[in-house]
Amino acid sequence: MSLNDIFDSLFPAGHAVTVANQVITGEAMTAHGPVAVLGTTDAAAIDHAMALALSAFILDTVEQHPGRPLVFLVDTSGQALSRSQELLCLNGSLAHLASCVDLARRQGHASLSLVTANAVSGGFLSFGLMADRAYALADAQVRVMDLRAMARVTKIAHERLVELAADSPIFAPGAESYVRMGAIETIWPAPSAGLLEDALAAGQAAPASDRRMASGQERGGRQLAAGIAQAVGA
Amino acid sequence: MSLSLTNRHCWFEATARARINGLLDTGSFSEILPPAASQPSPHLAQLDLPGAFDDGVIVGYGQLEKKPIFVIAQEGQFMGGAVGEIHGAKIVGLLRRAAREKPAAVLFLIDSGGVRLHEANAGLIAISEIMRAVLDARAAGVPVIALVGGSCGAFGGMGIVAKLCSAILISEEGRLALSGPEVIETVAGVEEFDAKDRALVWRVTGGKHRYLMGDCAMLVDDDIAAFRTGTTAFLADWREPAPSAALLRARQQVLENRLAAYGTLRDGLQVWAALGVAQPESVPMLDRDSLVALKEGLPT
Amino acid sequence: MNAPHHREWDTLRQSRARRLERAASLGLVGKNGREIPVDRIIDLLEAVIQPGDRVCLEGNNQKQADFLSESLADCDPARIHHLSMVQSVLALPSHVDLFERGLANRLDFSFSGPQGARLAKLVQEQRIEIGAIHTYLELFGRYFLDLTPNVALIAAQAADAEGNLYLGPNTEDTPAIVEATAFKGGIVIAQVNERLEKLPRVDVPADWVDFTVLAPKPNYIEPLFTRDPAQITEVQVLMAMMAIKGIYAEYGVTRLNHGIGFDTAAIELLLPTYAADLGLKGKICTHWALNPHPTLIPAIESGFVESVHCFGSEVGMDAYISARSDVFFTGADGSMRSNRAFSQTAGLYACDMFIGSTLQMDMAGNSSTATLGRITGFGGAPNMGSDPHGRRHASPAWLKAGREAYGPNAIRGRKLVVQTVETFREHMAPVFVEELDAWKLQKTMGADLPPIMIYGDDVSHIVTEEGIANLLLCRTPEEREQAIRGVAGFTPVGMARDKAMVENLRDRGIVRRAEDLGIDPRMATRDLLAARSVKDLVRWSGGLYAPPSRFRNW
Amino acid sequence: MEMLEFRFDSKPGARPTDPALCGVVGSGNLEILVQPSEQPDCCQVRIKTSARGFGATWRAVIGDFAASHAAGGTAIAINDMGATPAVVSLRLAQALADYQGGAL
Repeated sequence: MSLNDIFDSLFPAGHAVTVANQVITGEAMTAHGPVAVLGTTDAAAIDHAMALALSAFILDTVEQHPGRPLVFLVDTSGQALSRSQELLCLNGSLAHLASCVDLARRQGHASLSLVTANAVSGGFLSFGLMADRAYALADAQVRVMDLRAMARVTKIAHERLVELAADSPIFAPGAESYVRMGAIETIWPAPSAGLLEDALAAGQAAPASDRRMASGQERGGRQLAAGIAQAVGA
Repeated sequence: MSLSLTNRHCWFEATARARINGLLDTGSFSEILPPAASQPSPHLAQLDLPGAFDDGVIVGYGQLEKKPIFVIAQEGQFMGGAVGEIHGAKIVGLLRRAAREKPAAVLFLIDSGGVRLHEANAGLIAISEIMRAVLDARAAGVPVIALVGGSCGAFGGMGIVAKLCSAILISEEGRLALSGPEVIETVAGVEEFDAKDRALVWRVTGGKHRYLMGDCAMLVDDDIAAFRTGTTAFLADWREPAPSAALLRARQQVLENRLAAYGTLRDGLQVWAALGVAQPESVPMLDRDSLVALKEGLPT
Repeated sequence: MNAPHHREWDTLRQSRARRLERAASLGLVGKNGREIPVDRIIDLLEAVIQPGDRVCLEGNNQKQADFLSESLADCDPARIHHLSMVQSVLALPSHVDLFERGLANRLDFSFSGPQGARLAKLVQEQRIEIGAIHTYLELFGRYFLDLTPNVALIAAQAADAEGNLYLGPNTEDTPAIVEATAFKGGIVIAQVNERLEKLPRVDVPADWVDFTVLAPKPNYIEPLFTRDPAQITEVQVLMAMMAIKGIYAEYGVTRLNHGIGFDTAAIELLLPTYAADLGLKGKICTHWALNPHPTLIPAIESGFVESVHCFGSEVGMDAYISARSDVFFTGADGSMRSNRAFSQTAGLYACDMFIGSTLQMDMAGNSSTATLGRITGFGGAPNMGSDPHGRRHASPAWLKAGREAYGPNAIRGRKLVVQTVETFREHMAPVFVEELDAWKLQKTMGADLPPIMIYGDDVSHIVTEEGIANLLLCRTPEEREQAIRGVAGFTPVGMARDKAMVENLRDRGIVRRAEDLGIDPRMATRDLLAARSVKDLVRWSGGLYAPPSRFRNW
Repeated sequence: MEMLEFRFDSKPGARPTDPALCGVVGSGNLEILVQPSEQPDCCQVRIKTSARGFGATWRAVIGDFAASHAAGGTAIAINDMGATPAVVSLRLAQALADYQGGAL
């Protein structure tokens, strides 16, 4: 499905979105009013320029459109892998992007992210997972690393990982695991204006606190974290 | 040369527990969920690996110069300090408690390669939760100070977390980055990044470079007492600002200027020359005080 | 009486003249001194080397005539073949290429290092005939007896227009090789890193050298003696404490050689701290036959060390050595002069102690670093680690050891030969074994003898984390065996000890535990190390030591 | 991974109430947690180790420790990442001393 098809499905009431350097920015109309639309496409490997383009757009929205919801479209293969990127502290630009998402939340902008194709590690952390709620399309790839690479790094047999992945959302790649772990709300069979409107409504009704641990426990995917955090926090 | 060298307790090779003991007022530390009250990660056991009672992170509270302080200390020697489910939940729990109880600061002793691959999804989500919890604590007015100087540095998601803290205190040995040099070498080739060229690795990711670039607030000697002195001095002058668009706008401008000015460079030596350092090749051998003096003398 | 048999007495000189003529006929006389253009090197080698020649290829565990070795391997095997190679070390891939490409078929050497597995394969395929595996001194000795080279290919730092050579701090084996070749009708070809108008000093005079060639890149030097203090373990600290207190102090060891492992690096780094606290400064470790170990810097700076003579140099140490000329042997130009043959002689005859580590030791105390499927050879350790019967001069340490070994009326002293090992290596491989792998290796390689590095009857002490065994005081083979088992820890052979007999040996001071020496094992922390990182070493050196990039974390 | 459990007679030692932890589960290293137990003349040890097949060696190392130290009244838990017997012995001595509050 092309990016424009996704836009058309999500925002039948109209959208004005541009894509430059794999970065999506723009606005769209929904039943809940105008929303800011931003994100990345074509499995972007997030670099400084992309992160700063996204953060600038968030700051513009905060300054010019107080309270306007943010809709992130996530398609990232992770972070750019190069020496020059690291030389300028790529983690710093990703942290800056995350701070901007967080600021928007504090200033009353509800946010949600939709994984349209890929959501991998650093790229996912910096904006997709910073939104109030995350969703994924049915065929989206959500992961830290595929099992073959994981087998190489951890020196655990690939067959063993495959076997365990069958019923362990702790490390099994896939959006379904992230639902069970509490990080993704639901999986959408296809991009849909109705599902988006439900999600926007849920976002405006619910508090903006981080409820992922509790969700993970309720859904049975992450059974330790909530209790431990509670024990430490008490 | 004096024997004082032999009396230093270097941060780089100390355990997380030794770092806490040397950092806080003597005997003031209380651990939350201590080893005797904990179980190792069942996810590691499922993969046939022995875990650690504390899952590689120690959380608790104590005092620094008699002020109440919360502490998180990652153990780099256990699985590279990587974040798994229990490890991450302990950190999140402490940060949430800090937002509520408002200690003078949270000291976050980062020594981690990022996500623990054996618990990859749990680790990634935990780091996301840590990111939000750090920002929540700061928004509640509690400074969160990252101390980086361990053998694993602050990489991957923990590199992002470090940069979300109020400030980073780093030693020359400390490293701060997103992808590890080995990962870049594996994917992009040895010409892109020779991970075995350790001097190069430090020129790109090391404490001196990050300090010269302004990514870290303070450079301290690789010594537990120096981290204590530096933290105390930093906190004395620091007032945690409320989150604001103005601050992030200013930061945005700095980052954009920097990208425009240095975006094509590939080695710390080039950046330092561009910053106005007269003899960049001398930087790696400068001691801490000389480097701080050098930075203070740079054109701004 | 018959008429004298007619014989020509200068065939070597004639052969040499013919070789030089062949080179000259190709235009390779060189008007610029003896300089040969780099792109003519193969022409030169094919002109001066003949089938069946004995060729010495310089190279050791540090510097390598790598360009000449690669060039020789690129020569036409139809023109050059059946070479007998003589060389200290078989270390570079091109060394083995010579045999695989059919240029050479016989090898006399000392040490093989990283090419040990390829070498073993060639031997098993009978594509290489090994004359013998030597120690350095034996091989150098044979250069002057029955293995004199026809052609020597050597490495130098610089040449001047006349062909004089400057060898730099890594003199190493060059003088021995050149002397044997140049004075027995041979041809000497040197690769040089640079050409200078005026050399800092002349190490080899021009008329001992026939040709020089400017190598495309400087000869490779391995930083073999750099041990990162960060990797020294608490157990190695404990063993170092026991060795210092139980051996160095008790015998008053002043003249010595150390192996290159982390065990002995730990001892070097405890001298300014633990040994100084024991009041041993000036009483031990004053004179060394040793490469310039970076880990010796703190002891030098603390005033422990009076003199160090070196086999070779070490990457990054040149400026430090030059600035410490009271300690190191340096030329009038300021740079170091090393010499492997002389330093080995010092290690054999002038040292009171050798201490090093090993991979395996049997119940007779024989030790070996051989592993199955690899031929590694010996280097210098067997000379250092042996009691030379030719020694006549006395020293307190030598006399004390002699009296322990042979009784109060001993007519000779005894060198201290100490092996220091943790009872298990990584992956729980026991160091102490009933039978060395060397025996199996001997069978599979069809060798005359098993490759034993240090013979058990030369060993005086064994240090492990469990304690020290003094083999000098053992009076029967059974006692020796139980003394070894008594420090072999929880290895199978250690657990098979006769407990009563070991306790008896302990009562007699033959086996000593840490507590018998007044050492609390819990004191053994890395805090005792005078330097805990390479950067600490740089600090101790006042910034003079410049470690290679791979050892830095700044 | 292998789990092992041993009990050895050992002279009763000081019986503090606070547990002590020594070492880190890093490569070639281990952590040792010492806690009070009910049996004053016995040392109980539970081990999780990454290296399989060294039960006999562990038995010998722990047995030697129990015989040469006053470790009675302790329950010891170990997480091991391939430490050699030398490291295990050293760490056990350190852990017991930390537990009993003995200064060096």
